[in-house]
Amino acid sequence: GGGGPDRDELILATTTSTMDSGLLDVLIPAFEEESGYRVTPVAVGSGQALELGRRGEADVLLVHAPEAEERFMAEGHGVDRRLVMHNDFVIVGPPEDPAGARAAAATREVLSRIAAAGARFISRGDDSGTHQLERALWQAAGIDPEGEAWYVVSGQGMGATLGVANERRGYTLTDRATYLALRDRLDLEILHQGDPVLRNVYHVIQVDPSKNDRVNAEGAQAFAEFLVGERAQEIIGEFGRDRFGEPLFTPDAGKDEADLR
Amino acid sequence: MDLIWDGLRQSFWLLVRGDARVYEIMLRSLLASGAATLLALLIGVPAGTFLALRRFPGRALVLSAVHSGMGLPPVVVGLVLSVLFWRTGPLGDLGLLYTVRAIVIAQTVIATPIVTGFTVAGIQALDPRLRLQILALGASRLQLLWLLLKEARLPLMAAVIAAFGAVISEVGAAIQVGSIIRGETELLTTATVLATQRGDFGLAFALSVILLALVFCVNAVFTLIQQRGPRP
Amino acid sequence: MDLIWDGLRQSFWLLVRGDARVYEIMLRSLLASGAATLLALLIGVPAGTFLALRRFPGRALVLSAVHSGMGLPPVVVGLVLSVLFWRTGPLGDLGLLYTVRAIVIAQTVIATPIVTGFTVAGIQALDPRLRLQILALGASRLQLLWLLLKEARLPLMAAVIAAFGAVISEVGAAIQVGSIIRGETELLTTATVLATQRGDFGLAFALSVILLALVFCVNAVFTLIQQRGPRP
Amino acid sequence: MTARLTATGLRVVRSGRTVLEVDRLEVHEGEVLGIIGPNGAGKSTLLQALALLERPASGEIAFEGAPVRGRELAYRRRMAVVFQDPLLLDGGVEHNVTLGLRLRGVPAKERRARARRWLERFGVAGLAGRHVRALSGGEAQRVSLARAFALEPEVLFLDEPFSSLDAPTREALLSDLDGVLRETRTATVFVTHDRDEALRLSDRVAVLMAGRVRQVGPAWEVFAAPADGEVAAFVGVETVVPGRVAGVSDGLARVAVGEGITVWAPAPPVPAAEVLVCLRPENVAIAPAGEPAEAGSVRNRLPGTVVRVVPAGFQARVELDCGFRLSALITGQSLRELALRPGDRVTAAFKATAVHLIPHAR
Amino acid sequence: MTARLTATGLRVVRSGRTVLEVDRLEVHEGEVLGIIGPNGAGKSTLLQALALLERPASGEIAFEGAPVRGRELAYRRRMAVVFQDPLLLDGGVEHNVTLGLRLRGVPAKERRARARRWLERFGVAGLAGRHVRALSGGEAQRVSLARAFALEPEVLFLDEPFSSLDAPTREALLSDLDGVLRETRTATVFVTHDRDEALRLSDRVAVLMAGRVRQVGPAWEVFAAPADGEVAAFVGVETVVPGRVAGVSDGLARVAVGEGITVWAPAPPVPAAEVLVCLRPENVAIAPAGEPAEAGSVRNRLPGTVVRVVPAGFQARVELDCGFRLSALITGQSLRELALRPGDRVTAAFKATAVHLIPHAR
Ligand SMILES: Nc1ncnc2c1ncn2[C@@H]1O[C@H](COP(=O)(O)OP(=O)(O)OP(=O)(O)O)[C@@H](O)[C@H]1O
Ligand SMILES: Nc1ncnc2c1ncn2[C@@H]1O[C@H](COP(=O)(O)OP(=O)(O)OP(=O)(O)O)[C@@H](O)[C@H]1O
Ligand SMILES: [Mg+2]
Ligand SMILES: [Mg+2]
Repeated sequence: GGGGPDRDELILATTTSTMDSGLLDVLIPAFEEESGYRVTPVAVGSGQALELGRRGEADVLLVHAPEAEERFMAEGHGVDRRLVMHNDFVIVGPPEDPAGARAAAATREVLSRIAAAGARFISRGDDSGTHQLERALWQAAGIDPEGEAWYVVSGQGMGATLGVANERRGYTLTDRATYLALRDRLDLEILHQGDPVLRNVYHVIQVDPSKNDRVNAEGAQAFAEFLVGERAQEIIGEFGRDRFGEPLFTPDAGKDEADLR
Repeated sequence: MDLIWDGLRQSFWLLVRGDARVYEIMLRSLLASGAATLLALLIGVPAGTFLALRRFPGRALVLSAVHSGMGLPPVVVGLVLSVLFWRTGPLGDLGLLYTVRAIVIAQTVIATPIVTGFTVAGIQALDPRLRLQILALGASRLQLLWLLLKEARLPLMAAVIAAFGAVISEVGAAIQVGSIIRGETELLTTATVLATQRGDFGLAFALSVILLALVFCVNAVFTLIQQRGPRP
Repeated sequence: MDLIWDGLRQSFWLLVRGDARVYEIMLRSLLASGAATLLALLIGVPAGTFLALRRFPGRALVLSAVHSGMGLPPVVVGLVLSVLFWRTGPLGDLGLLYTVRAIVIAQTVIATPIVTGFTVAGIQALDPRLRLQILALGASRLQLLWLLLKEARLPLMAAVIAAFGAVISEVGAAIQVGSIIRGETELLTTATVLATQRGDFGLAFALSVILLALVFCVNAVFTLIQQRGPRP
Repeated sequence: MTARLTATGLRVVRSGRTVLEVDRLEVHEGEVLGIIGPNGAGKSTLLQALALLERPASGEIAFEGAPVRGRELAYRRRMAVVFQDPLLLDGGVEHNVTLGLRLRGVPAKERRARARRWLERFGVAGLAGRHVRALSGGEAQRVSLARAFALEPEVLFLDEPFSSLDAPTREALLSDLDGVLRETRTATVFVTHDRDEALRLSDRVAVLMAGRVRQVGPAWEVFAAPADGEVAAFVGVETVVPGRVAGVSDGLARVAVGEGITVWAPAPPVPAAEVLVCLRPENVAIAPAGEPAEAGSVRNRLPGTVVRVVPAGFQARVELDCGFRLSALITGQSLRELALRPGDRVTAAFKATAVHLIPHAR
Repeated sequence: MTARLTATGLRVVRSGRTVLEVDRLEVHEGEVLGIIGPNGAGKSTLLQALALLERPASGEIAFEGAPVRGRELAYRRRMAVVFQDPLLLDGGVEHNVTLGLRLRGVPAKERRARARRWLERFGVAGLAGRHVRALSGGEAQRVSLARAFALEPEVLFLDEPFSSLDAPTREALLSDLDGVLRETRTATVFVTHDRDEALRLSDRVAVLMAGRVRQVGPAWEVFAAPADGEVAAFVGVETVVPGRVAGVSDGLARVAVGEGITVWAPAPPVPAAEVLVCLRPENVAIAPAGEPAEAGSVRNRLPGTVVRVVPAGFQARVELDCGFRLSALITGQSLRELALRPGDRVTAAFKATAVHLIPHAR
C-alpha cells in the first residue's frame, strides 16, 4: 500500500454464496496476513456487487455472473478479469419428480419438462449469480417463465430458497455446496447434474481506478493476484473436504476459459 | 445523492402511471400490517390492562418477558414460525408457509408485545383513583376497560403507531414465512429488498418512498385521533 | 422442533464453553445498540418534550413525521445511509461505511423516532398542572425536564425498552451499513442471518437464543427501574 | 325496616395496615349520615368500601338486606359517588355528566336533559361545552357534583363535596340539597370537615378515628354529648376538665371541679363518680364581673379572669381562668361592647343543660 | 417602601378568553393579602401569574421594584406555592418535601432537617417514608403545605390551603401560621372561600370577580363596607336594600327605606341621595317585640315579623320582614330562649355603625 491510511483498506464486493460457504472466512485472513491489507467483504447479490463496482464503491469483485461480468468489462468498469475457480450447480426437486427431470440428459430438457408439466420452480429472483445463470438456462431452453403461476420467486439466499422449494415441493437450481450443507434437513434430491452449462465460474475483477480517487488499485491488484496464486488456489482446492468429504470448489487459475464451457 | 432524486422521481411516476403491480403491493402491505396491528390490539390491550391492574406473583417476570418481546428479532420470529409451519413441522398441516396469512401471523407476534408493553405503561401511568371513579359511575368490567383506554389514549395511540410502523417496515420475518412470491406475498418492504439485491437502487428508493408516504398518511390519521380534543 | 431443542442445547454450550467469538459478538451487539439507544434518548427526549409542551403551527405535521419515523423500514435507513456514506457520497470522507459507528448511526436513526414519539405521549399524558408545580418548586428548565421525565417514567421506560429492542433485533440496516465483517461488525443478528443462509439452523437458533437471553436480561433491569416504587 | 345499606364487620387493609375496622354501620332511606373525623381516619376508605369500589379484607355489605357480593355492578348502578377530588375524565363537561347515564343505557335525549338540569342546579350550565382541563377548581367540583346527582341514585356518597365552593354557593347548595335529598328519599353518606355542614345536613353523625367508629348518633347529640374526651375535643368541645360528682338531685348533678368550684350539669345516665366536664364555647356567655350575665335558667355562674382573646372571624374566642381553663365564643359585637382585655374580671355563665358529663375512669 | 411584589396591567388570556385583568396589585413584606371571590373568578390564575408560573398576555411583575422579566427562575426560587390540589410528585413524602431545597442546592443534611421540622409542624412527620399515593386527602394537603413552608420563601402563595384539613388542625394552624408568617416577614397571598379564614389571616383582602379586582382594602373593611352590591352579597352582607338619604347630621345619615322606615347609618364619605343599605346578619340582634333588645348605643330598632328560621350549624339564620327583608344570625342558645317561629313579632336591633351605605345610581 501507500498513500493515506485508507490505502490499507480494501473493499471486496462478493456474492452471498462465497460468504455463506465460509470460503471467505479462510481466504481473507490468509490474504491479510500475507499482504498487510485489511479487507472489508461486502456480501450482496451479484447484481448489487457489480453495481457497487460500477459506482467505484468497491475495489475488487469476486462474482459469478459471466454475462453481466462481460458487460461490466465491456463498459470499461473493470481493468482486469481473471478466472479463479468454479463449483457446479445442480437441479434439485422432490424425490417423486413430477416433471420427470431425472430422465432428461440436458439441462435444457429438464427445464422444458418442468415448464411443460407446470411443476413448481423456485427462483431466487434476486439477480444473484445463481439467478442470472438460471435465467440464462431458461433462455437457452427457449422458455420465458416470468409471470407463470408455477414460477415462484423466493427473493432470498440459497439456503432459504431451498427451504421454499422443500415446502412448496418445487424444483430449484442450487449450488452444490449449499445443498450439501442442508441436505439432511431437506426432502429434496439431486435430479439433474453434470451438464457443463451448470458450471458456476468465479472471476475476480479489479475495478477501474480512474472512477474516483478512492479506488484502491494496488490493493485490488494484490488481492486478485493472491486469489490466482498458488497458496489461495490450494486453499480453494481443499475447502470443504473436511466437512463434506469432497471439496466444494475447483481451483481454475490459469486455465482457459473455454475449457470450462 | 442523485440516486435519491432518481428514486423520488421514479416513485412519482410509478404512482402516477398507476402501475397496477405497485398498487397491488401497496394494498397487500397495508392490509397485512393493518390486520396484524388489529390482532395485536385484540390480544395486547386486554393482556396489558390485566398486567397493569392486577398484582400477582411473577408479574415482574411476565412484564420482563413482554418487554423482551419488544426486542424479538423479526428474523428469529420468522425462523421459529418457519420451523413450526414447515410441512414436517407441528403446524405443517395448515399449509400456512409462504402465504400472506403466515406474514400476518408473524407480524402479529412482533406487534403484540409492543401493544402490550405500552398498554401496561399507559394504564399504570393513570391516576389509580380514576379506576374507582369510573367504577363508581356504574361501569361494567368492559366499560371500565374501554374508559381507561380512552384516558390512556396518548400513549396507546403511540403504541398503535409504533406497532404498525414496526410491522409494515419489517422484512426479516415476512421474507422468511412469506417469501416474495409475485402476486401472492410480495410486500413493499420485501420488494425493496429484492430491488436492492439486484442493484436496482432507483427502484428500491422508489418503493421506499411509496412505503414512507403510505406510513405517513396512515400515521397522520392516527396522530389526529391521538391529538384530538383541546389540551390547554 | 428438534431444531429448536438443538438450538437451545447449542446456545447453552456456546455460552458455557465460553466461546470467545460469541462473547465478543454479544458485547458488540450490546454496546452498539446501547449506544444507539443512548443517542436516541439524547435526541428524542428533549425533542419529544419540546413537541409535548409547545404549541406551534405545523406541530401536527411534525408529530406525524415523527410517528412515521417509527415505521421507517430499517432497509431504507440502511440504503439511504449507505448512499450517504459511500466513498463517493456526501459523507464519504468520514470513512464510516462498514464500521460499527455506521451501525450505531443507523440504529440511532431507527430508535430516535420511537423515543421521541413516546416522550411526546408520556409528557402529554401528565397532568399539565404538574409542570406548574415543578416550576413553583424552583426548577430550572433542565430540572423541569428531568422531573417531568421522572413523572412520565412508565411510558418512557417502555419507550427505551422498545427502542433498544428494535435496534438490537434489527438486521436490515446493520447489514447494509456494517456488512458482516468477522471481528469487526458482526452482530448477534447479522451472525444469525449468516448462519441461516448457510443453512446452519442450529447455530442460528443458538445465536437467537443468546440474543433473546441478552434482551431479556437488559429488559429485566429496565423493567425493575420502571416498576420501582410502591403503587397501590 | 331494613336499612338501605348495612355494613357488617368491615375491615380494609392497605399495604398491610388495617386502616378501617367497622363492626356495623347502617344508612337508611331518606337519611343523611355524616362522617367526621381527623385526617387519615379512614373516612374516604369507608366511603369507597360502602360504595362497593374496593373489596374489603373481610366483612359484608348488604343492600336492603341482601348481600351484594357477586352482584356489585347492579348495586353500584344504584349508587353515585362524589370523590374528594373531582376526578373528571378527559373530555368535555357534558360528556362527563352524561357518562354514568350512558353506561346505564339511558337514551341520549334523557341524558342531555338530565345533564342540563343538574349542571344548571350547580350553576355551571354555561360550561357544558368546556373541556374539563379548562375548569377552575370550584367549577370542577360542581361538575363532579352534577355528574353524581344526574344519576339520581338511591345511595349517594359525598366526600367533602363542598370544599372548593365559594361561600354563597355553598350556603345556597346546603339549603337546596337538604330538600332534594329528603324529597327523593336518597340515603346519603356525607364526609365533611366543616362542623356547620355536618350539623346542618346530617340526621346522624358518625365519628371515625383511626379507622374505628367512636360514636354514632343524632347529629346534635354527637356535638353536644361526645362519647369520650377525644371525640369531645374533635367536635369542638373546647373545655374538657375532669371533675367529681358530688351529688345528684332532680336529675341534676353537682360536680366539683378543681378547688371549690361547682358546676351543675344533667346527671349522666350511668352513675359515675369521676367525670369529664364538657362545655362548648358557643354555650358560654360572658358578662362584666358582678353584673347578671343573662336572665332565666342560667344555673352556672363562674367568676374568672380573661387570659386571652383570639379573634376568630366574626366571632372571638375568649379564654378564661375560672379555676380551670374555660373557653367561650362570643360575637364580634359582644366583644366590642365588653371591650375585653387580658386580666379583666368577668363572669362566665352557662346553663346546666349546656354541660355534658362523660363517665371517666382515672 | 417598595412592595415586595407589584403587578401592573396584568392580563391573562386562556383559550381566547381574558380570564384576568388586574390594573395594579401589591403585596408587602410581612403582609397577608387575602384573595376572595366566586368560583372561576380567576383567583388561581392570579396566583399563578404572580408566582411567575405563567407568562401573562400583558403586564409586568416587579419584585421589590425590579421587573422580573428574564430572571424568573431566580425570583421563583424566592417564592413558594401551595396549589389548590396537592400535586405531589411520584415518590415518597420526604422526597417531595426536600425536592425544592434540592433544586436550590441546599445540602442534604439541612434539607432533611427542614423537612422534618415542617412535616412535624403540619402533623405528618410519621408519614415521611410513605409513598404519596398512599396518603389520604388531608395528609396530602399537609405534605403540600410542608413542602412550601420548607422553602422558607420570601413570598408565599396559598391557594385554598386548608380546604381538606380537619377542623381542629385547621384551627390550630390558623393561629400558628399567623405567627410564623409575621415573624418571618413573609409576604403572603392567600386564596380562600372561608370568610372566617380570610378575616383571621389577612391584613388586606382583595375581592376578585370575573377576573377583575372589585375591592381591595383592610380585611374588616371589605367585610363591613363592601364597595358595591355584588361584593356585599358575596362577603355575606345578607341585607342589601335600596334607600334614600333623608338627611345627614353629626356624621350620621337618616336613610328612608321602603314605606316610612328609617335606618340610621354613618354618612357615606361621598354625599349621595340614592344608597344601598348593607347590613351583616351577625350584627343584628333580636328581642321579643316591645322588650328592649340590648342596652346602650343601639340606634336602630325596627319592629318586624319572623318569616323563616333556618338552623345553620351552631347558629340560626332568622329572616324578618321589617317592611323590607332583613336577615339576622343568632346563636343556637338565643334561638332556644326566644323560641322563634314564623309569624312571631319581634324587634330587630342594630347599631348605626353596623350599617354601611353604598352610593347607588338608580
Ligand atoms: N384553558 C382554559 N380555557 C378557557 N378558560 C379557562 C381555562 N382555564 C381556566 N379557565 C377559566 O378561567 C377562569 C379562572 O380560573 P381560576 O382557576 O383562576 O378560577 P378560581 O378563581 O381559582 O376559581 P376556584 O374558586 O373555582 O378555584 C375560570 O372561569 C375558568 O373557567
Ligand atoms: N396504600 C396505602 N398504604 C398504607 N396506608 C394507606 C394507603 N392508602 C391510604 N392509607 C392510609 O389509610 C388511612 C385512611 O385514609 P383515608 O383516605 O380513608 O382517610 P380520610 O379519613 O379520608 O382522611 P382525609 O380527611 O385526609 O381525607 C390514612 O391514614 C392513610 O394514610
Ligand atoms: Mg378523605
Ligand atoms: Mg382556584
